[in-house]
Amino acid sequence: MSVKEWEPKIVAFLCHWCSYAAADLAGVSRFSYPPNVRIIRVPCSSRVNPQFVLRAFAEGADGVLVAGCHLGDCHYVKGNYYARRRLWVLQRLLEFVGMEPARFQVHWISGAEGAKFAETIKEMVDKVRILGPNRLFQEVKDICVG
Amino acid sequence: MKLAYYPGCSLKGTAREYDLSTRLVARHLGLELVEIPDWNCCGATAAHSTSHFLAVALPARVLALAEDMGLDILSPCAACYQRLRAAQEELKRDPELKRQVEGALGRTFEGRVRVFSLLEALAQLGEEALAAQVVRPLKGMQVACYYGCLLVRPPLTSCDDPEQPQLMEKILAPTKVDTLDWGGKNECCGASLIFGAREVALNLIKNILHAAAQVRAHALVTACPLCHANLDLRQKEVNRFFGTNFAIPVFYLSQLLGIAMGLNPRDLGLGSHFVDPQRALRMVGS
Amino acid sequence: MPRVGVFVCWCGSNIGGVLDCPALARAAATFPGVVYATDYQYMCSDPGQKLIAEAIKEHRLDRVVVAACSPRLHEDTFREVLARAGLNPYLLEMTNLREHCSWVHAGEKELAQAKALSLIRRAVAKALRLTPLHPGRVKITRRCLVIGGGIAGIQAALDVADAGIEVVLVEREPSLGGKMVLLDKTFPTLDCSACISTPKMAAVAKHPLIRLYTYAEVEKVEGSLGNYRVTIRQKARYVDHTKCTGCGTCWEKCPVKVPDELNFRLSTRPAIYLPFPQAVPSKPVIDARHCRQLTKGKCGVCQKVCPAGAIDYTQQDSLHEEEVGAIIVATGFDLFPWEKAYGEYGYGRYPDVITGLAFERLVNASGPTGGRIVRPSDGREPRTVVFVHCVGSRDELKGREYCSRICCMYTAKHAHQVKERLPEAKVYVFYIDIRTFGKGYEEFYRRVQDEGVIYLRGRVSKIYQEGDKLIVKGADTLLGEPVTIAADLVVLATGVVPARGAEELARTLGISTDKDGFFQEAHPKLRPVETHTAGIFLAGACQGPKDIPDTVSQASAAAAKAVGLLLREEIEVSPLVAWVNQALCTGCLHCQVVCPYQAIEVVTEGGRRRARVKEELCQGCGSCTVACRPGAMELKGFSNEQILAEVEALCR
Amino acid sequence: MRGLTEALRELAYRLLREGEVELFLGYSWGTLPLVVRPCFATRPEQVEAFIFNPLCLPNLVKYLLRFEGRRVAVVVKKCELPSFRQLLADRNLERKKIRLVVAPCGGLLDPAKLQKEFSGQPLEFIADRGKEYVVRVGEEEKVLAKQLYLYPRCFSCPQKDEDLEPEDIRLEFSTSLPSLEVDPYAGVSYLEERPAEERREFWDRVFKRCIRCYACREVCPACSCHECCFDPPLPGWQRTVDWMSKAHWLPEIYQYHLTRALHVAGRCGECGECERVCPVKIPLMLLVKKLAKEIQSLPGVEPGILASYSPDDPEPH
Amino acid sequence: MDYRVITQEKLPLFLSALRQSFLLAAPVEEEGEVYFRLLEDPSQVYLGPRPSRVPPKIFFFPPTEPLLRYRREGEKWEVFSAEQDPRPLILFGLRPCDLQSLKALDAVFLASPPDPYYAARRENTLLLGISCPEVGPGCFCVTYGYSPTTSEGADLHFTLLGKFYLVEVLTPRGKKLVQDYASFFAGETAGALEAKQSKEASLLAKFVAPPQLTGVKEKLPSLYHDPYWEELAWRCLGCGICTFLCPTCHCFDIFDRGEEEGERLRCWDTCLFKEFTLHTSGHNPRASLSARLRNRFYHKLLYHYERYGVEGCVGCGRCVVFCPVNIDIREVMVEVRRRGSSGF
Repeated sequence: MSVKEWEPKIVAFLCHWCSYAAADLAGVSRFSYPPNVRIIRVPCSSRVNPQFVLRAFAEGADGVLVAGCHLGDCHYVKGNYYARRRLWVLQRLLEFVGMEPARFQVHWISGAEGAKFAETIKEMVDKVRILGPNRLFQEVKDICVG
Repeated sequence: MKLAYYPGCSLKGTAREYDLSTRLVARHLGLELVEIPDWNCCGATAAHSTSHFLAVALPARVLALAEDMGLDILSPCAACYQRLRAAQEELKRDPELKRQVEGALGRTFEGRVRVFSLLEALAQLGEEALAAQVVRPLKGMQVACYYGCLLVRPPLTSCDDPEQPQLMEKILAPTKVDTLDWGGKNECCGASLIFGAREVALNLIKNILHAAAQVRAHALVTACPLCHANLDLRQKEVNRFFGTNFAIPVFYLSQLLGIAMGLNPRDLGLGSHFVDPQRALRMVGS
Repeated sequence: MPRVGVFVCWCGSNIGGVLDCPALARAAATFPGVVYATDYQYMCSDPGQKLIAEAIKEHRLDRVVVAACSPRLHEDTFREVLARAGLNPYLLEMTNLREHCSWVHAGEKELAQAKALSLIRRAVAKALRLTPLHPGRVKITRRCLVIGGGIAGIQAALDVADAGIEVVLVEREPSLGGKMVLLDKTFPTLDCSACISTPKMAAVAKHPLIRLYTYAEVEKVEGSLGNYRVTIRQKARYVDHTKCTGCGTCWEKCPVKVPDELNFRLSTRPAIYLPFPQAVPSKPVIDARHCRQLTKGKCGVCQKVCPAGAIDYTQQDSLHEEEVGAIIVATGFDLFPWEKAYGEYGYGRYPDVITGLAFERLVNASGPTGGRIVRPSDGREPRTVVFVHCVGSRDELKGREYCSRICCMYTAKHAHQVKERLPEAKVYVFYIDIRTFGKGYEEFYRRVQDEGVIYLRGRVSKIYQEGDKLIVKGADTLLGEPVTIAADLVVLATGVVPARGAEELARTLGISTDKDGFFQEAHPKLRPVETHTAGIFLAGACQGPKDIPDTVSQASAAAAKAVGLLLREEIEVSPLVAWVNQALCTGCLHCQVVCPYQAIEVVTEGGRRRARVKEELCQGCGSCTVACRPGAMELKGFSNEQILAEVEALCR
Repeated sequence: MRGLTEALRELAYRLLREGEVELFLGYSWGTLPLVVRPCFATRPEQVEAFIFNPLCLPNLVKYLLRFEGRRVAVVVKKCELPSFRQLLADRNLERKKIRLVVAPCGGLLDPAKLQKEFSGQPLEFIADRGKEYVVRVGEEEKVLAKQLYLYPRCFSCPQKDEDLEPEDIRLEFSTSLPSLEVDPYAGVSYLEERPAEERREFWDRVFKRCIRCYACREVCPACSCHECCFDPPLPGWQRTVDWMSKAHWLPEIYQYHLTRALHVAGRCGECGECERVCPVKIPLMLLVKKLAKEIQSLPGVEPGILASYSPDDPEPH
Repeated sequence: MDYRVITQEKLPLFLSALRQSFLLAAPVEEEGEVYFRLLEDPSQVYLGPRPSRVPPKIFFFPPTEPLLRYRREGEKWEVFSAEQDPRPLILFGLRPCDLQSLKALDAVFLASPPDPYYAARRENTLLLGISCPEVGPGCFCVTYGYSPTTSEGADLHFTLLGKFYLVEVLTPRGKKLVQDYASFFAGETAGALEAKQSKEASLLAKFVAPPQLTGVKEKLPSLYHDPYWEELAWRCLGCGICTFLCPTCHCFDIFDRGEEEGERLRCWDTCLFKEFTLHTSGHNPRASLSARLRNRFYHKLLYHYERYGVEGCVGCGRCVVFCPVNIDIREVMVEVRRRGSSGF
């Protein structure tokens, strides 16, 4: 695939109660944003296993977004607090192995924040577009493994 | 017990009797005091109100000197005590400040030395040790223990409960004096306001004397040179200003303890009071 | 291989105007597992639904993907379609072409088309891995436990019982009534507290559907939503209440006099006693700590004088088991222990510095002074009374950070009562802010000010005794001046804290407490009377400081919730819950740590510890699935396999 | 050392003979120079193989899982106690069946450093003399300063053996670990300060070597799952989605090592066995230490970062 | 057989010249350890005593081999064959044991019908062997009847003798190479063969009690139910080091990646992993680690020979040296000879 054809591929895990609703609201309000994002609905941001994020990168995602309710507003009381810690640690790890921070983002977006959702996607797509394809997890297959 | 003795400037000047009586009482109680060689200003008042850095660096040097001696510090003066403790706390909380202070001192130190007020040092000896030395119980004498502010505030550097301090009462219990429950314990003595806002200070002093008189105190006991100066030296001035006639002698804690221990009143510096303590002492046959 | 049907909706021009729906359907038809794909103008319309149902039958579909609008909108609609067509409703997967695609990418049709296809691919990938799910059903024991016999517990018990449901009410003290019955008047209406609460107490006692345990505590709670087994410890009363007539001979003759805690030691009571005259039950208990017979073995007066022979010194605590389907917790509050924190107010050494609740007893006609406001120290009427607000409340240094909500109003009431009884008395109130949020509250406060009560905005820094006066030093921050008042009586508006033992009860029940020790509601706004544990509800001040109207409202709300639950024969619980793959579980129980609903229990088989999900309690958040390192914990409807398949489908 | 070995054998003999334990788990010489290996004795006559010396590198605690439910005595060094406690908690092992034998360790001798220094010459370990090791190089006995040949793990020796049960045994031997001021996160900080591109190249290079032999996982006491999520529960052709494919390509290797780092984060006892066993020398402890360093700033991580939180946690970006 | 010599100085120049027309891989040092790498700079070639950690089988039997790619178009599946790098490869620095190991692999992959992927890679690769400068602690090649200087299997074989290498030209392909790059070589080999022989003798003298093969194959069957395997497995971690680092191990697993579009991959597998023989039914004939470990030794020492008539172990010693818990196949052989009985 040549660089020209390349479009950033962003996988977004959105919690059912807030951020998925925000994406719905963005739609209802016709706030347009780039079509590079693909949404996976989860009940709560705490359902997002860091391994899903790693898997998405390994399968070819150029960016991953996790969004949940604002802290304190979690439908399941404290799920997003768990998510916050888990994903913060994952971010530290990914940066340590050389991934650009913009590729993996975590945001708290309430069901009333359709505009914020659209804005978040816009910014993320712009940033990832500048970074180019995710090389960290997509190294060419080398004959000299081992 | 052996402690590094930090007299500070007051005890070398206006509060000489506090120094004398503290050393004397300590000797009789088997508390060995070694004066810190080459000690310097504690950083109170002038430094404290003009340079935060100096207000920490000065006491830090004293702490470092004591650390070299390998001894904990006894600081009878309440102002010195407060500066030393405050510096300790600040250095503990702020490593950057500690670095700067160490730079200024040209040396490092750990800051593990503990700082005791006279109250803590005496209380640590325990009631029994004190009682063993009491030969002239002061039964019948009613005293109001006055703590002022620096020994008990702020809570972080306090040597006792800031609202209801009890250490002096505990220390004096073996002397059989009657320690009164009164409301002036930790009121403000006016401190150095006496120089800038005389009337305000005199009013504050009056309030304390009034509260002591209300509970029929024969005497006040204090452990702070500044409080002592205001309450004793300014008592006549208060009387003139407000038309009152207070005559409440003000003892240093070490003096009253010394008397009960049968020590020579002259050696305890009792001759230098402005309000004659003799009447109070005669009342209990001392 | 499952047989998937894909149904692409145009939503009129909402989707159809941007995306080429027939092309999407054609492309989807080639996806693995897809045996049928079509498009239609309005999938949610009757003909649309019919189309799906018929396709299910005609093409023997066993998985359905509807590519339309948000599942938040129509998931239920299409699940019903599946059910009508004889398919398990959970074999539906929706994908959101409208909100997440056509409406937001109208300007980039080509890319939008590609995205839509990718979204359908995701849905198909997930659909292939859907399994039929069946909502769980739990039979309900139609009885309710109410813990606490204060006004909240009384109200809740009566409401539930009046709905025809049996209630077990457990009160720790010898009598019902709680704190309210100690009060004299209630603000702002000034009606007599006892007059309005004692009839309710009596109503509880004679209600045929309420089983009352007083002087008893909840010791153990097992089971879960709909079926709790509760063990209640009935403390020994040493009086056989089945024989006792409540004649009163015993307590008149008892030779012991102990300070009466209920009256804040302002008076005394005998060792065999009725807490107060209107107590329910109106039968006495023996205070074992003070009874001479029980402590020293000699006296026995009460036994001798009892005409009914009801005194039994050998009585022991007994345990009772009750089965209930729901639990209402109404354990109320205690006063902040100011004597331990406030040295500046004398640590409780001054007899004339009292709490607001002690003042209630002083001013109460049935209290120790018959309602005369006097100084506890010498019995004289005070001429100057100072009230101090926020003692232990709004004080993060010495007390609690929160506002206790009731103190402003009860102090205003007290100030009014002083003015009413002792019109000559000077009354000062030190306050930080006045909070009069209730109906008629601000008016009442105004009225009290008009009566001559002086409100000073500032805190009191010190109270000490001087002669027979209490010197109150404070500040008037509005004038910027220090204030000193020589008072005869000082009343501290002491804050509210959870009742003693609340933490322990929380553990017994498996509910959580907030940082201040109050029971935690399930949601601060939307589920204020529920807990995170299904079937356990909260009423009154145990959840947070509350005045009487709020307490009673919440009690009725909790009762309504409980009744709503208990009137059902059985309840359906969502099948989208966690489950444990027993082969993979290591028994580390990290899932239990993260579960906000206490839905994980431990099972031990063959010496190996494993986790198990109580499906009726699980709410399906999935936090446990991530805490589980071996991947033993799964969430139905959002399984690891399903989500990984979605990830793969989207990344292709 | 000799005395210690004897004491160890006597202890093992007594415990096995008196039936106090069914199995004694310790060390014996291996078949290669300077190599010590785990050794298992079930009968008193087998104890003669046991030794203890500064070459006893392996952490034996994970073997306890193989003998769950049986009465086992296991030789441990102080540095392995954290991993033991974690294993105990994770797998709910019956503590009373486990008899810890805490060996007095004055620092392990790193055979790699020795071999590098004296490459090609026959080497034999002679004794631990407090501040020095005595080693025979060729025909000659050499006294070596400990701090130069210390095993990496020993630079952060906890030197504590708290929380032992009364039945546990502390063996006595006079030795000492030189006091060393070492920043445990020096390697992490170094890498952190490199540009992202350089970090990526570094990890690409070392991960490319990974052969997915899973030795790091198999040896790790914090990897105590019955079934690892990377071990597919079904034969290959039946599977459609996995946590990770079996391909030995970089994305999978990143995924594997990062997941493992997350799984042991906050639970790792830092025994360093993963790094020791790795046949292609991947610096795995760097990942573990990186997370340990980050986790230090988090309030309260019991029982692990996946199952804990604090309202004061830092915000992700 | 033909012989040449090349001086130590000229060897890097020769390798540089080869790089113009071939992909060239050789052992290099990476973070202090030795691995085969595509060579950027011929001066980096590692010629020291240590063998490569990972055996050169990766060039013929890579850890992941894409077999084919597929795509579904409607009802039709399109299949594309996987591409291999068409450039010819030269492997320089193969040890005698590495060369021997190819015999074992050839027997598996080239037996009729041959595996096209392996065959193509073999065909496309020239093997340049080198005699070992030292005998390592885990080495036991002599057990299998060859020595650290045996050149069998190479196209060219290099043996360092003082300041020059004796080059044995063993195959026509080797011969062509020597002819194409004749300027690097000299024909004068006087005394070199004798020097090589004496070098071989001195190296052989360094083996201390290598294990004996006699009786191992015969006695193994009698030990199948011996508790020895159980006790040996107590120590075994169950990792894949010994198999993945073994130059003759060749087990693999095949699976498809992607549903409508994707690739079919062949990946290394190891008999020590528990899902290795997991059946669809859930049954696992080698459920216990001891059964798996026993299988590994039976395979190395018996089954491979029984099946192909070629030894399944070449005595390279990688499994001995890199086993984290010192499970030593030499010790196993000794133990088998001690415990077992032949014929029953």
